[in-house]
Parts: sequence; structure tokens; C-alpha cells
Amino acid sequence: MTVIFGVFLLTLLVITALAIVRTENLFVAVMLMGIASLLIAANFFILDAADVALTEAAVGAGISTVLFLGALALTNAQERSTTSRKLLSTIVVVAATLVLIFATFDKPEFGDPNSPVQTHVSPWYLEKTPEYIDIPNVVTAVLGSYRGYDTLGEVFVVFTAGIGVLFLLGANPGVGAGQQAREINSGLRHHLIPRVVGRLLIPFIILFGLYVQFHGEYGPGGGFQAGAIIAAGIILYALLEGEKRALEVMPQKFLLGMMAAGGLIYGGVGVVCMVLGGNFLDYSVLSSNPVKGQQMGIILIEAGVGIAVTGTLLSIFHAFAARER
Amino acid sequence: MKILGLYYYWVFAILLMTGFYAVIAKPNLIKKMIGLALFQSAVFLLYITMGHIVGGTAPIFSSVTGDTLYSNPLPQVLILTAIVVGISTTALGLGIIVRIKEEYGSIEEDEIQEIDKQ
Amino acid sequence: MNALDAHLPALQVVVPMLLSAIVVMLKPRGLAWAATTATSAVAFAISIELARLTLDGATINYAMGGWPAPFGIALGVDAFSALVLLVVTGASTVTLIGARASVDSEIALERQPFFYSAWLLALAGLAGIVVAADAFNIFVFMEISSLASYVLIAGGPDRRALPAVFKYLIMGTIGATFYLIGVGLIYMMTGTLNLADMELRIHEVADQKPILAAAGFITVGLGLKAAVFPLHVWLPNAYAYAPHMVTAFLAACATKVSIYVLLRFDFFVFQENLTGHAFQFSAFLLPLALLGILIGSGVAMFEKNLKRLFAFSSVAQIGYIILGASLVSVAGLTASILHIFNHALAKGALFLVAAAFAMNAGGLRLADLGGIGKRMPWTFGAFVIAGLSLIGIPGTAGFISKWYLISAVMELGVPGIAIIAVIIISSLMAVVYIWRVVEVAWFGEPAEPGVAAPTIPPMLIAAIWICALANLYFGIAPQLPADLAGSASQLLLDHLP
Amino acid sequence: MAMFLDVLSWILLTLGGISVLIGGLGALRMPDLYTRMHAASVTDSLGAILVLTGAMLQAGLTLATIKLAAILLFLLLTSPTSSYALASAALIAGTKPLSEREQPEGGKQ
Amino acid sequence: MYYAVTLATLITMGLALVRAIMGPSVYDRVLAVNMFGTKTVLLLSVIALLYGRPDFFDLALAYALINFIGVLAVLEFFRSRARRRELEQQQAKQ
Repeated sequence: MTVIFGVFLLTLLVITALAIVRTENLFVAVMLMGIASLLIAANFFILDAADVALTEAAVGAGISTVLFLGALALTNAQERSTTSRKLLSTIVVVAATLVLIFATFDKPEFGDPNSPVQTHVSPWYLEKTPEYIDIPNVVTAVLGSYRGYDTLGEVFVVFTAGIGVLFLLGANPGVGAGQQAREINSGLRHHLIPRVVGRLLIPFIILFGLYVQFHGEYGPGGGFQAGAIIAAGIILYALLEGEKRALEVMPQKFLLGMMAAGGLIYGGVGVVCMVLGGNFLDYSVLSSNPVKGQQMGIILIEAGVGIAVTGTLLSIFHAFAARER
Repeated sequence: MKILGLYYYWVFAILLMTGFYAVIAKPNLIKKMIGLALFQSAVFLLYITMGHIVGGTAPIFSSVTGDTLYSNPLPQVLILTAIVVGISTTALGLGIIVRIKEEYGSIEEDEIQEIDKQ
Repeated sequence: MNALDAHLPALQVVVPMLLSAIVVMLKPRGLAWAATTATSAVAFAISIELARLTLDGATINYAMGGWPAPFGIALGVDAFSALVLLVVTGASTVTLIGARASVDSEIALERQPFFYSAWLLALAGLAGIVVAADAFNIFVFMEISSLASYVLIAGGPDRRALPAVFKYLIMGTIGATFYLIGVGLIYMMTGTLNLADMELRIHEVADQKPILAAAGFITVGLGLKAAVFPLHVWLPNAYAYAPHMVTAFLAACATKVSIYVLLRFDFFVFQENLTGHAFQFSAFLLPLALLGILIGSGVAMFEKNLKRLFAFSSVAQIGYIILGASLVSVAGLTASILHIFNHALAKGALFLVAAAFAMNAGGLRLADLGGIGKRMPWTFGAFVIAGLSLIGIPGTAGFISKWYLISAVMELGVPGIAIIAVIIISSLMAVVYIWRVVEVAWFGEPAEPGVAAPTIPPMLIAAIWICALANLYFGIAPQLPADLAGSASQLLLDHLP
Repeated sequence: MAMFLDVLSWILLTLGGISVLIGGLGALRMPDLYTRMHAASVTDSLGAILVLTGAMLQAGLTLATIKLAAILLFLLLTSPTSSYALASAALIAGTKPLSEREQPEGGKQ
Repeated sequence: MYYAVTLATLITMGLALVRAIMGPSVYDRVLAVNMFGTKTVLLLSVIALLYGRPDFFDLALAYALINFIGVLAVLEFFRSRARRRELEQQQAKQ
């Protein structure tokens, strides 16, 4: 039955996607992108992917909307109406869609418990996690330990993007340098109601972020989601009080330090494992009891992920928001 | 049920190609980025769909669920990573667009090509 | 094998990756450069050691996190990976040695820590792709290296670098996403991400539609990343407007790493199992490679900007590499792998020379370079050596791989003659475009008379001559790379029936 | 008692569903931005209160109920705020409410 | 019963989507997005109950929060854009 809901949501998703491509107002496209993101996230939830749904909501609907708006504020919100290569593109796209649909016919049936995906590697994770790592959230176990090296890579992908944006847009944007920039970046200080409600909520948002961070072994969540939520909370502060105040609380240098420190914590845990005689990222050697060692390692690396992601997302946000024109 | 399952894959195909169309046909750089984000989301959907198991639940053990069928955790982990990669690419792409706007005063591909020809 | 040796595959990636997070904090002048160069040198030393360990055809496996292979992520280094690692870390180290002055002239001081950090990330990403034995892990590191190279290229002082890098970002992301779709489809049909495990399990489902689609997606995706003709359109501008040192580094190794992954998939995962896969080589890759060779060289003959000229020549050289591989024979693969090495030597030297020219001529249009050879005889000498190597004159490294390639093509019999004709025509075209530069640089007159005496940083001259001498050395004594390439191609072809 | 709670929660959920639906129709059918906003905020508040209270009664006295209460509190705080923010933004940008637009200049006295 | 509530929420989401696509003004679209977000929160809460996994209410909470920040970001976008235009006009006059 829930699958029917999924089908309904997917139909809405296709409509949204077509509308995104059709509209010429970029602001509208970004808004619809937010809706598409929520739809995708709801679908993930229906398909049993709670962790992914949380990430998609925090990143797709939250952070990415904020970033797109930041870029739109610095460029134009209106697209020119010409579309080049319309016919050729349509032909390419329709042909490729048909090929893709053709390729679907030999696929294992949807949700089939006997498909290779369900029978080969994944049962091992579900079966062995209680024995080796002993935490309820298998997704966190796979993310942090079995495939911890991928996650290390992921942290450095984020780090690279942060470095890149700072390299392109400057690490010390001229906040408050000119009267004009200060005026534009003053935030919503004159809107009383959002300001009061927002300030009331910020501590709870950060608290919730910390809960997601440390509850990641038991429920949906983990360092990445927590980092995105905490960053969103601080972005809220910047929206309400203006860029300048937010940068005074957390200067760009500090954020850069967080970016580097997060990656170093993660990598450092790996190196310590190596020194203690295990393989890289083999947390079992961290404690005399291998299971305890695994749990300790996962908590440490998740902390590293959280710190790095918070630092990077905030750096990127500030780089856009404080860009002087 | 068979058609329902296929429907998920078809939506993946259509979504993928809608995003791809925006990337190749639209001259506006931000629109291209939006298309790219859509394009990547479609792939996320593909992975999560294949990890789903009928009658299963999220792969998080809990006292409430007891002894049940769990969906495959591995595609979820992969997509967590891929979502992060996606937002990183988007952020960097938008950074480049902002710089292009500053240097050229335009974010339309054909206009930029015209300016470069001069 | 001692304890440290066992960890080398992991250290190869982890050392530059972690150091990138430290380099970004190094503010004082020159320190970031020094730390980066030192790290890169350590990585180079690691890859030399790995090459020594794998020379006899051995494979070093490493289980990340101590988890057994299909469940955890495995790393694996064999002769093929060792050779590519040598190219990647060597190119990075040599360019970095000469990089300082050129980078100082192109990138503002306060932005340099970010630049060098991105450099190390690109290095770590490329090395990570090469050592990975897990399909999804390859994707993650592909994204690290791609994002880092976008950052590096966007540092170019000319504003045209920005549209160029945006195009690269779009096409690179499409390529990576196509690869991800392909991996997803294979995973759907086999349930595994480990390449070795995939090879075992793909056999049963080899004739099903999703696997065929997956092969297509992976080939096109990696072809985009590797700039295989006709998917090369991002390459010329990205290389032309990047900072000079970045061009030298990336031109020497970035596209080759994608070719490496493509060959791995083709020979380890698909070849034996996939119905009609041999057809893909003879009907699809071979003609594309030949077209790429001809068109790349042809465009290079008429190009007016030195770096764009070299970039189009790279498109042609990628064609040679694909051509050798698409013959599916020991000789062909050896030629192909050897050419990865030799082309890196030649192109690295040429782009380093371009950097030295740029610092003194003010621009890189051929018109700017009048008479520069007489003012910078040492640099010009190195240019001539590298140019001869690119053409394939006996006594240089380029000759060796072309010789292997021609003898591999000879095995084909009559149709081989047509291919040999293409190779010879393309080499003649190379003579033309190298001669055009020589003509202007040596016999031309300076655009504005009375230019100041050129200043060339000694470190840059050293880097250029390391490359040039390597071109000569490996042309006379090609033992080491030829051995590695030989056992690499044995390894790849052992998987064939 | 349990039976009573069950019935009560079903009633609440049904009413919640209906009010959500009415709000959706209102947001679609109302003639201008401010009237639509009115319809939407009714669903946001009333629908959320009814549905989440119904869900709370179903979940019983557990951590889940506390979380639901937190969600409800959060929605009750944020959705009027967003409505206010939106209305003020629209007003500042010059979107006039319908009643003023429809009346001719003289009709204002 | 849960199904009925879910269905009502889904239909409302569809209606909100129609409003978001039709517009006409950008504010209508923001309104629709906001409404869509709240409905998603309700949908997730109900589906979590339906699945018998009440520990997933965390997600609904996160959605509610992100939604709020999104709307405020849009407002700030409008405000700073309006302010910037005003300043540009002033400069043009001088």
C-alpha cells in the first residue's frame, strides 16, 4: 500500500522536474527544486532509507536552496528565453530515455528479497554487525567502519569544495568594508517576529543537531546530517542578525580550522589504528575489547565528520553571502 | 506489482533525462547547475530503489521491530556519500558562476562566447 | 615484506590527503610550497617502492579497516597500477620542484595555501583511484581529484579559465554520474562492488540488458573523463587557461588515470564475460582512436596558442593509447601502457617549457614567442628534445612506445597497414606543429625589439631538464617502464580465455 | 479507557485529514495571495494540531509522544512566523490585498 | 485510518504543487513551498506510525526545522535584493 503512495509522490516528482526545466524564472526553479528535494526525501523514507531521507532533507531542501539563493542574489534571477540546440537535445534525450527504459526490463523485480542485491553482501552486514560492532543502526556501522574509507573520501570531497569556494571567492570577504555591503548584509534585524522566534529556536536547533550527531548509532543520523543541521542553525543566526555578527561569533579563520580539524581527526584515527598494529581505519585495535574499539572509533570519526561538515558548509555560505558586489 | 516496480525505474530514467536536457539545452549557467542537481538526484533514486525489500523496514535494529526483514543498508551508505558529493559539486559550480558573472557580467553561455570572441 | 611495506597502498593515498588539511593552514610565504613538494616527494618515494615490489607481477592487496574483501573496501596494487602511480606522483613532484616562481606570478600570495592544498588533494585523488579495487571507492576518489582539478584550473589568471573550467565541471560531473549509474546497474545485477568479486559474479548475468547498459554508461562516462575523442571538447580550453604548472601536472597524468580505470573495467570485469564485448573494441574504440589521432594532430597544426596546440596534441596522444588497447593483444597493451608513461614525460616537459616561455614572453600566442629560443637557449634545447620525443624520433622515449605500437599493429596483417599509415601521417603532422614552434622561437624576430634579458628561475630549468633527460634516458634504456608495462599487459590479458 | 482514546484519536486524525484537505483546496481556489495565505495557515495550524494530537494518542506515553509534541510546538511557532514573514515581504514589494484593489479610489472613505 | 490521513495529505501536496507551478507571483510559490513542507512533516509522522517505527519522528522534526530556515532564507533574499536595488537607484541619481 505504501508503495502506491510512493508512486503518487513520484508522479508529482516528474511533474515538478518538467516544471523546473520549463520555467524561465530561476528563482521559481530554485523553489521547485526545494519541492523536488522534499518529494525525493519522502520517497527515500517510504523505501526504508531513513538516514538518506534525513540527509536529503537537510542538504537538498535546506543547504542547497540557501546556496542557490546566495548565487542568485549575486547574479540575475531571470533566464533569457532562448533555448539553443533545442531539437538536437530533445532527440538525444528521448533516445537515451528509451534506451534506459529498454534496459529496465531484465531488472530484478522491485523489492524482490531474492535479488542479488539482497542476497550477496548485505546479509553479511545485517548478520555480523551485532557481533562485531554491536550498534543498532547498520547504516552507521557500514558508513563508519566497513566502508569507512569511502566516508573519509567523502569528508575530503567536502573539504575540497570548501577550499575551492574559498579560493574562488576569497577567504576574507569585505564584510563591513563598505557602507553598501553593510546595509545589504544587515539581515532581518528589523523584522521583529522572525527575529524573536528565530532566536528562540536557534539553541534548540543546535541541541537537536547534537542529538542527531550522538544518536547516530541508535537511530537515523550521524555526523553528516548533524553537521548540516548545526550549520543550518548558524545560517539562521546569520539570516536574522546579519553576516557581520555571525562572522564575529565564528570567524572565517575558525571555520577554516574546523574544516581542516575534522578531516585530520578522521584521518588521525586511521593513522593511530595503523600505529597500534591494525590496518588503516581498523578501530578494533583502539581498545582491548574489539567491539568497544569499533564503537569508540565510530564515535570519533563521526565527530570528525560533523566538525568538518559544519565548518565547510558555513564557510561556503559566508563566502557567498558576504561577497561584495 | 511488476509494473509498479518498473514505474520506479522509469521515473529514474525520465528524471535523469529531464536533468540532462536542462544541462545540454539551456544556455543559462545556473539552470545548468539546477539540471545537474536533478540529474544526480535521479541516480540517488535508482540506488535506493534497488535496496528496498518488500515488507522490509529500515536497517536499524530496534526493540519495537523484533525479528523482521531489513532493507539493504549498502545502497543507503553509498547514496549518503553521493549526496555529499553532489552538494560539493553544486557549491563549487555556483562559486565559479559567481566569478563568471563578475568577470563577464553575464551568465548566459552564448553571450560569454561572444564576449570571448572579441 | 616488512610491516611498513604492507601499509604502502594506504599510505600512498593517505599521506597527501591528510597533509592537504595541514597545508591549507600554512600562511608564511613559501612554506605551503615547501610542504607540498616534500609531501609529493614522499608519495613519489612510496610509488617507487611499490613499483619495485610489483615488478615481478606480484599484487599487493590491502584490506581497509581490516574487513575481508567483498564486505570492506579493498586496495590492490599490481604492475599496471604501480606504473600509473609512478607517472602521477612523478609528474606532481617534478612540476612542483619548478612551480614556485611560476605560481607566485599567477596566484596571489594569500590564496596560495588553498591552491597547494587543492594540488595535494588532486594528487591524493588520482592516487586513490589507481590503488582502489572497489568500484564505488573509485567514484569517491574520482570526485576528489576532479573537484580539486576544477579548483586548480580556475586559478588561471586569464578570465577565460572560468568558462573553461565550468564546462569541464559540467562534463566531468556528467561523466562521473554516468560511471555511477553503470556501477549501480552492475551492483543491481551482481550485488557486489568489489572489482574482483564482480568479475566472478558478472558471468551469470552477462547477457542481460542492464549489464549491457552498464558497460555503455561506464565506457561513455570514463571516456568523458579521459577526453577520448569525440568527448574531448572540455580539454583544450581547460588546459590552455589553467595556471601553467597545473597544465603540466594534469596533462601528464589526469586523463591517463581515467584510461587506467577504463582498461581495468574492460579487461578485468567485462572482457571475458560480456557477449560481444570484443566488438566494442574493434568497431567502436579503434575507429574513434584513429579519428582522434588524425583530428587532434590536424587541429594542432593550425592552432595559434602554444598551450592549445599542445592540448590538441594530447587529444591525439590519448588516441594512441586507446589504439594500442583496442588491439587486445600483449604487444598492443604493452605499447598502450608504455605510451601512458612516455607521453607523460614528453607532455610534462613541453608544458613546463611553455611555463618558462610564458614568464618571459608575456603571452603564449606563437606571435609572442618570436626569437625566444635564442634568448633562452637552455629551455629551448629541452623543448627540442621533448618535441622529438613527442614525434617519436629514435633515441627518445616516444620512439619506444611508437615502435611497440607499430609492431603490435603489424600482427593484424593487411588492415594493419592502414593503421600504420595513420600513425605515420600523424607523426608527420607532429613534425609540422613542433617545427612551427621551433621556426618562430629560433628564427623569428621578437615582436618588440629590445626586450629585457629573460629571467628563468633555476628550479624551473632544473625541472625542465629532469623531464628532458628522462625522455632521453628512457629512450636509450627503456628497461624499467617496458618491464612494468609488459607484466601489466600480461596481467590484464591473463583474464582472457 | 483505551477504547475511548482510540476512538478519540481516530476522530482527531480524520478531522485533521479533512482540514488539511480543505486548506489545500483553499490555497488553490482562493483569488489572491493573502486569501490563499489565510487558507494555508489554517491547515498548517489546525491540521497539524489535529493530526499530531491524534498521532500522540496512538503512540501512548513514550519518547515518541514527546518528539511529536516537539514537532507540534515547532510547527505552531514557525508556521505563523513564516506566514508573517511572507506577507510582510509581499506587502513591502507592493502586492496589495484584493479588497483594496477592487474598490475604486472614492470607495475608500 | 492512517491511510485516509495520508491520502488527504498527499492530495493536499498535489494541490500545493499545482499552486507552486501556477504562481502567479513568486510569493504564491513561496507560500506553496512552505505549505508543501508542512504537509511533508505530517506525512512523515503518519507514515512513521504506519510503519510502526515511532523512532523516526526525528526526521519529521528535522524537516520542520529546515523548512523554516528555507522560508526565512527566501525572505532575506527578497529583502537584500530590494535593498540593493534601492541603493543602486540612489547611486544612479547622484
